[in-house]
Amino acid sequence: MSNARERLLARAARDVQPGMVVNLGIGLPTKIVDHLSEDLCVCLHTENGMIGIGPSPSPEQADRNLIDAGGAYVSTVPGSAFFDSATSFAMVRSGRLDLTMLGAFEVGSNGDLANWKIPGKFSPGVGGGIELAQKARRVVVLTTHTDRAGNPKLKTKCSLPLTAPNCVARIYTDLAVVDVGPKGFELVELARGVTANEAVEATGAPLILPHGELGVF
Amino acid sequence: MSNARERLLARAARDVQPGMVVNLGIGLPTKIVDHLSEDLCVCLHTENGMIGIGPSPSPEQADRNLIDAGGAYVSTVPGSAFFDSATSFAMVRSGRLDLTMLGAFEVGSNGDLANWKIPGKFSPGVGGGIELAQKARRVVVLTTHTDRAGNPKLKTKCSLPLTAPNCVARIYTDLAVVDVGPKGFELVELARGVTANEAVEATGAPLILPHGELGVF
Amino acid sequence: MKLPNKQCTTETAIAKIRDGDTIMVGGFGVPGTPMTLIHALVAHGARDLTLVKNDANEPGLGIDHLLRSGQVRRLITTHLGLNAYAIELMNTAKLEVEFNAQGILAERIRAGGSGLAGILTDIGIGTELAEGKQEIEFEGKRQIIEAALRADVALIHAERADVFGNLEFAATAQNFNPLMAMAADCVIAETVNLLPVGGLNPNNVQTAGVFIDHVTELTALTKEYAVVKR
Amino acid sequence: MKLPNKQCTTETAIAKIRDGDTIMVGGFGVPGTPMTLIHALVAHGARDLTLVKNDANEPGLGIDHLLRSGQVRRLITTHLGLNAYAIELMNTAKLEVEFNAQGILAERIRAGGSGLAGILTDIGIGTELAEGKQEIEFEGKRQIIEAALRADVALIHAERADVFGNLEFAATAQNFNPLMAMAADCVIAETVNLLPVGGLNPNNVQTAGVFIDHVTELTALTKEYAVVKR
Repeated sequence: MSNARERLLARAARDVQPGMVVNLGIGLPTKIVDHLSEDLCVCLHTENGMIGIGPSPSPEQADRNLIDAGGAYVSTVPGSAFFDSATSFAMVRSGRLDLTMLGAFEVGSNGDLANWKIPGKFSPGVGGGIELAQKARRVVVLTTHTDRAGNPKLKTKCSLPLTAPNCVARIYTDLAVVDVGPKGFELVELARGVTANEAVEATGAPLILPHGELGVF
Repeated sequence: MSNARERLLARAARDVQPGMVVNLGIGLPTKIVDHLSEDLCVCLHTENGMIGIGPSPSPEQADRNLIDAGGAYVSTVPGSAFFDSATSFAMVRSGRLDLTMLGAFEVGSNGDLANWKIPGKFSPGVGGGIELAQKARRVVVLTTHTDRAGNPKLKTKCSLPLTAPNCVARIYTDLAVVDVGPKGFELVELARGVTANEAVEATGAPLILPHGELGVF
Repeated sequence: MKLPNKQCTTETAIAKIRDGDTIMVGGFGVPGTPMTLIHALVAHGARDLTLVKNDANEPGLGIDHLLRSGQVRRLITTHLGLNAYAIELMNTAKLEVEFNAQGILAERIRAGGSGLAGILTDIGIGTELAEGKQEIEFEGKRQIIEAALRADVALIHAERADVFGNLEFAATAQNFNPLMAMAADCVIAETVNLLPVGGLNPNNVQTAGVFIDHVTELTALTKEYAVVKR
Repeated sequence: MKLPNKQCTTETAIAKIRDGDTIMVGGFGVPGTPMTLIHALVAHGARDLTLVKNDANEPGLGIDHLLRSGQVRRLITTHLGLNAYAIELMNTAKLEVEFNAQGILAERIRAGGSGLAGILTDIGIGTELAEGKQEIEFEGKRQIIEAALRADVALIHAERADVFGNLEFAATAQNFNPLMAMAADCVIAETVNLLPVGGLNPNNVQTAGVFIDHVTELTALTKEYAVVKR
């Protein structure tokens, strides 16, 4: 997975366009920061109160007061600014985020997202997830295609409590890039060495294949 | 009136107690600042975004960015801080003001205050008056006892649109200090040279006289 | 990663304004009023505007120019006491005026900039400012619902800025500026001192550049910015 | 006019806390968490507390000490992901937990500190976080009413302060601190650097001293404030 994970991250990072304001959710998405070019003109937002995240610092360079929402130490770039938690989510709810990248337990083929609670098993709280999922202009998910037991995370309908309905536009996994289209999941690209059939079998809902040739990442 | 006005201001200033957070309304009340001792430990608030007003500057010392809510240039003291209009009224509405001193067109004997509108004649807007009158812990009024035509401003019931109901605790005028008690207006002190009878006649509602001797200011 | 440069000319920025737009204008009296952006809006000529501003400045200053040029149909404000001309326009029905309690106007703008639909407050209950507003019972008390307020464009005055749009304000020139800078689809800031990106201490930034669309540097402080002699 | 001096010892300030109080605690992870005030609250021993804090810190840090000492009955929070002990207490019904969306918790606290009764938002509609909350139709859309939140005491961590209580925060240690500093009847701030009154630039003050009741200077930054090695 480590190699597949790096390729997933690199592929997702390619969709971060110049000029965007982008929030990276805790977990896998925060790793995107080290896959972005230092020359890219992009405003990275972290919900704990900062715009302008720079490359990850070495442990020696870490500033005790400077973390991202996942608790990882981060750096600034010229023009970074800090603000309180109310202002941070004012940006989120008022539509200033062009893109947010989130983790997921399940994604429904209608774009529903479940990423905060597994009743009876895992319930650490929703954090900023609801507001990010509900209000970012574009919501994408970075996740493994299946859970540790091999069960699909992309499903016809989510069975877990929702973070937000109808919000996910695209999913990047270790197997494929999948869009949520008007008729459900659409296969966009395959990871190197993965067949379309493998992607279809790992998906818990119909996966629409494109007419042309599939890209590979 | 000029002399009477100065004595009114000096008398009202005597009721500003150490440790208080005080807002001075536009008009007569803002003049209080120059009647307070420089040694007095008091936090003066101005609704346009400042705590810690100092003595009035000379015209040469005026800073173009530093005014009070009435547009007069003000100075800072050590520890002054600036903030936006939302934070300024957050202080007001959450009860951080111990005292506000306001002007008035009319005060009702039940403590009603009318100070923002004379229908058909004068309607410049309410500014911060409603929030100050409704939320300061103690609301007092500085005003002439009668209007220019000689009509009483202290009345059984206000005839003008209210700023806030049941809010005024004390009134300082050119003739007297009057409290709003459970049974209506109570004469507390007289201005030098004014008789109790003159104060009664200038008041448009019953004025309860104290049993003992009246103080003079 | 780099942050984008949003510097442009006043005219380019103001050209985005359309007839019928709602425009928020910072300032309380002279401090914080974007005098130069206002003059550019007069020159631009957009009409039928709704302005949101704490006050109407004084005759010959600030938004008084827009009132005199006949560009303003409606004014959402708190107090016009220092502008008799604005009051005359209102009294002769040449200008629609909506008065708000000052802190409530601030909160309505902040709510608009914060993606909230509105706030619940007891301010104004029992006064004519509560008339026509939706009231509800919440946790045993009567509350007024005050609607969030947003604008098409906000005109902001800052003391210092970097080209990304991070802003700092001076003294009581802060007032409505940081709130309005959150609450419009297009936010234009004029600044006395424009610095390269990163020219401000990240801890002292009062409005983060992510809220700002255009920033323009003042070439001179005209006499409208000066201390008013009365 | 002079501004009052609010410097006192940590113990004197914390002594005001009573059994059953609601306590807001600043911080998001380690940054901004008032570690020293929390230790003083453990030593003080007040019980049956309701805490309001973004997260439960990590085992051995911050409010984890208050959870382990059994002083906390209820926790209003957004995310416990880094503290398995807190989750275990919740799952075994030894700790009541109320989860809020993070920005909504921030706004509820800000509303409490701003004298508002609540806010209207569509955040959480269609999720279980909306359950049990009053909904209304406003301007044609469904909205949830989120109630303002206040506390008896707030515990704040600031980078710099003057003795009047004006505060400045460092980097992402700001988070909930300026909001909670507005929203409690008694606000206690610990600071790394305590300066004489007027020691801060009035334009850079992030929390005005009028909100603060007591300010205490840290004699040392204990290892809980340090960079966490994982």
